[in-house]
Amino acid sequence: MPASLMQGSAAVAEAAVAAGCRFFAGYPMLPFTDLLEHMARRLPEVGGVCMNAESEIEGVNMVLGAAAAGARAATGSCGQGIALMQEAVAEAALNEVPFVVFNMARGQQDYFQATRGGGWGDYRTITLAPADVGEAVEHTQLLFHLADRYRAPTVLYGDYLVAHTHMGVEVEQRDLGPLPDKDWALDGTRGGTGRSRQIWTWAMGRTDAPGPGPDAHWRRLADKFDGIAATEARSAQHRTDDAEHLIVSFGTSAPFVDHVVDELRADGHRIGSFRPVTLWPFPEAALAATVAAGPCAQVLVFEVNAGQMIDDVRLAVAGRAPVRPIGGVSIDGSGMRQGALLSAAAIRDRVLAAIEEVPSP
Amino acid sequence: MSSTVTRSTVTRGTVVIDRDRCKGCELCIPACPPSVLVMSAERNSRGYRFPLLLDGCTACQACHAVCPDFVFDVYRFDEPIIGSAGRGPAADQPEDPA
Amino acid sequence: MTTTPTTTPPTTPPPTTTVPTDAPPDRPSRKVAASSAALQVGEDHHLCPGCGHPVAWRILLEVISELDLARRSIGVVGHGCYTNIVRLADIDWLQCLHGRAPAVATGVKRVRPEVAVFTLQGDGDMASEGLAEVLHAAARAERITCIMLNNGVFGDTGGQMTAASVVGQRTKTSLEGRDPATHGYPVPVADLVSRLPGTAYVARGGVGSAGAIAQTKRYLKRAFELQVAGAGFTFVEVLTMCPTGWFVPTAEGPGYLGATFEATFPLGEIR
Amino acid sequence: MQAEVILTGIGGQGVQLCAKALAMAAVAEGREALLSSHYGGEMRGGQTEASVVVADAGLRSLPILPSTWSAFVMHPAHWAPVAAKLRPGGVVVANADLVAGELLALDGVGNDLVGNDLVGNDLVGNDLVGNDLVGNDLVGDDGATSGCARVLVAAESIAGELGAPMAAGFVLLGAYASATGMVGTASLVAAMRDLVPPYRAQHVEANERAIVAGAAAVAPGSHPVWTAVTA
Repeated sequence: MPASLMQGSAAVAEAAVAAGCRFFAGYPMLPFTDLLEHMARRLPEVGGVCMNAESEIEGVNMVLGAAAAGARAATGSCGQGIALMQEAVAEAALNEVPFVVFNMARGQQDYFQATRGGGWGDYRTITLAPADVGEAVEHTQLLFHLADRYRAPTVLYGDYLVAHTHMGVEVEQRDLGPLPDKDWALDGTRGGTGRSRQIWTWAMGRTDAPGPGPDAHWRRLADKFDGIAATEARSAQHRTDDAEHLIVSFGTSAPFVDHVVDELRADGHRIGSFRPVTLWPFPEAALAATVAAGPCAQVLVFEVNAGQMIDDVRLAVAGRAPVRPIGGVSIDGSGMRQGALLSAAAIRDRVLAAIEEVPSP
Repeated sequence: MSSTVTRSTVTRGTVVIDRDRCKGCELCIPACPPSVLVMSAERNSRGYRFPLLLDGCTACQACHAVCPDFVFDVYRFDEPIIGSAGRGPAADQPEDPA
Repeated sequence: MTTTPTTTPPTTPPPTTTVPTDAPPDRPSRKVAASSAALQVGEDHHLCPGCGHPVAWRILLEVISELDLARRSIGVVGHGCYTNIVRLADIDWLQCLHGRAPAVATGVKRVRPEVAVFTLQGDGDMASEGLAEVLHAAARAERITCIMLNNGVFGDTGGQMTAASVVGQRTKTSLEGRDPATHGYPVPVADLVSRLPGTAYVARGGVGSAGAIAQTKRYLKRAFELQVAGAGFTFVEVLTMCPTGWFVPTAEGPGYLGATFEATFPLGEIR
Repeated sequence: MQAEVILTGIGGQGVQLCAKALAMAAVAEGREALLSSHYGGEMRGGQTEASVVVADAGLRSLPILPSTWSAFVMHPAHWAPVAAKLRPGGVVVANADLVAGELLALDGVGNDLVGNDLVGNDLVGNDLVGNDLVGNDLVGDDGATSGCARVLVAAESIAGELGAPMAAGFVLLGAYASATGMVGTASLVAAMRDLVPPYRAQHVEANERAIVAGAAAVAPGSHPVWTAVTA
C-alpha cells in the first residue's frame, strides 16, 4: 500500500484496526478527540464496537471488560482524562488484563503520569513515545502485541503533534511474532464444568481452585516487570559518535532537537542526540553506554515541562557526566500544545548557551 | 426420655442439618411455618447454637430458603407419618426458653 | 429509628423430643432441596451470621442453572462482603473496581453478545460509588442485568452510611441515625433506572422471608429471560439483611428489614 | 525542493479544511505533504492555524515550522506570529476584506484597500494582483517579512457575490494555488469533494465555484512556488 496523507489520529486508528483492535471506548477531549471519532467511524466497518463513553472512568472500564472477554481493545484521552483512568489501568495491570491506552497528551508535562503509574500497587506500563505520525503507526501495532505478550496495559505517549499532524504514512498489518493463547479470557462457556475462569484482584481464584493469592501474585508481577525492563527498552540515537555534547529528548521534541543537531554539526559542533523510544522501560543501559563511550562533556535534557524525564536521565547517566536541563515549561494560549519553546531556534539558542558554559573536553 | 408427642403429629418430611456449618443466626426458627425448628442448647464446633427439628416437618423448604449458611437438605417422605417421626431418643436437648 | 438489641426467645413451646437430623431419612423419600447451592463449589463462606447476601446469591445461581445459562454466563462483581461468596460459584467471574461493574459488563457484553452478562454489586458499590455507571448502562439499553444487593450499609468496611442508608438508620458515620437535615435522603436506584427508556425491566425484591425470596427469584428469572431475549437493560434490587452493620440481633434482621428498608423501598415489579 | 505555507484565521472560516484540501491535492499530484493543524476547543471564533509543507520526495519535516515561504491569511487576529516566520522572497495571500487594513497598519503604509468598493465589482477576472500591491512592503517593518510579495483577494466579497458566503476560505485557497502554482485548481476541487463530509454535501457546488473564482481572481503563476524555492 503506498503512503497516503493521513492525520495522525486517523493513522493511529487505522493501525489499531490493522492490529486487530475491535473494541474502543473513549470520552472526547482534545487532542484525543479525533482518534475517538475515527474509531467510531472505522470499527463498525470491521465488525468492532466503539463506545462514546459517558466518562473516562466508564470508557476505560468498558475496555477492561472487553479485554477480559478476549478482545483486543483500547481507550485513550489526555492528561486529565488519563488521570481519571489511572485506577482502572492499575487494576488491569494487577489483574493482568491487556489493552492499549492512547495518551494524546497536550504536551510533555505528563511524563511522570505516563511512566510512574499513578494508580495503586507495584505496576508499570510499557510506554512508547513516537516522534512523529509514522512512528506512531509502528508503535500502535507494537503496543497491542506487547500488551498481549505480557498481559498488561500499554501506553502510547502521543501528543498534539502526533494527533493533529497529517503525514504520508503506510499502514500495513505487521507480523510481530507468535503470542500466547488467551486461554485466560472469559467466554462464559465453562460454568458448572469445574473449569470456569476468574479474573480476580490478587488472583484469589475460585474457592475449590485457589489462585496464588496476593503475595505470590504480586511477586510474580514484580518479576514480570523486571523482565520487561531488561528486554523491552528501546532508544534512538542521532550523530552520537564522537559527540561531546549529548541532548536527550523524547517524543515529538526529538525531531526539533535532531534538526538543531544537524545545524550545529554543520557549524562544526560535535553534538549528538539520544531519544528514549520507550519511556518505560527507560533505556538506561543504552544511554549509559552512549555517555560512557565519550567524549561526553555534558548531557543536556530538552523536555517541554518543568523537569521530569531528567530524573531518569540522571539515574541512567549515574554521574558519568553533568546532566543539565535546557527545556522548560512552555504552553501556548490554547493549552493544547507546546508554546514558543518548541522551536528549532529556541532550542538552538539554549544548546549554544550550554556549550559555552561547558566547553568541549 | 419420653416419646410423648405434644404437638400436631403429621410429619411429611425431614431435614438433614449440617450443624457444624451453622452460624446460629436463628433465621430458620421463625421462618418455619409449622414451627418445628428450635435452637439447641448445645454449641457446635464453631461455638454456635444450631437448629433442632421436632415432629411435624412438612418439607416446605422455608428453612432451606432463608438459611444464609446452606445447612439444610430437605427430604419429602413418600408417605406421611402419623404420630411421632422420632426415630429414637433425641440426640440433643433443645434450649430451655426460660 | 432505633432498635434495641434483645434476645429473641425460641418461638416454639418446649418440646419433649427432637428428630435426628444428622443423616438422610431411612424411609422412602426424595430430596427436594439440597444444602449446596446450584453451581456451588467449595464449602464455606465467611459472611456473618444472619447475612442476607448468601441467600440472594443462591437464588441467583438457581436462576442461572434453571435457565440453562450456566455455560453462557459471565458475572461482573464489584467490592463488598458478597465478593467473597462469589468465589464459591463455578461460573466465569470478573472482579472489577468499586462502582464500575456496569461499565465493565458493557465491555464484556459488547464483545460477547451471546453470553448472559450480569453485575453483582452492593449499595455502597452501586448507589454510592458507581451511580453514574448504572444509570448510563440503563440509558444505553445495555443488554445486561444489574443486581444490587441493598442492605443500606458498607458492611465490608464495618458499618458506615451509604447513599442507600434509610432515614433513621444508625451507622458508624450516622451515629444518631441518618438525619435528612445532615445526611440527606437515600437514593432509590431501582426507581431511578425505571425512569429511563432503555430499561426493559426493574424489580425490587428482598430476602427477609421465604415468600419474599421466592418472589425475588422470579424477578431475577424474568430479568435474565428478558436479557437473553435482547429486550434491554434489566435491573433487580434485592433488599438484604446486615444485622452486623445494623447493630441488631441476627434473628431481628428480617424484622428490621421490613420495618425500615421495605418501608423506604417498597417491594415489587417497578417496570 | 520543499515549500511551506502557514494558514491562519479564526474558527469557522474553513482554514483547517482549506489546509487539508491543499495537502491532499499536493499528494494527489504526486508530491509529498505534511500538515499540522492547530485548533483549540472552540469550533467558532478561536485561533485556528495549520502548516502545510509540500515537497518532491522524502518529506520528514518538523510539524511546527521554524520559518515559512508563504502565508495564507483569513483573519488578522493571529497573524503577527506568522508574519514573523515569513522568509524574504516569500508570498502572503490574504483575505483583503478583513486583513488588508491590518497588514497596512503593521507598517503604516496608507494604501486604501479597505473601503474600496470591491463588492459589486466584476471581481472575477479583475486584476487585483499585478497592480502596485504586489511588491509593496506591507508588512516588513521588522525585517522578517520584508521582501515578501502580497496577494490581496477580497475573498469574502467574492464569496458573497457567488452566493456562497461560507466559502470565502476556498476563494482564498483557489487564489493561493493559482498564484503560486503549488497545486492545480482541478486537484483542489477534487480534494475538496473528497473532504466534505456527507452531511455537508450541499456545500460542495458552492465550494467548487469559490475555488474557481478565487483562481480566476489572480494572475495564474504570478508568484511561482517551485521557481522561488529552487532559487
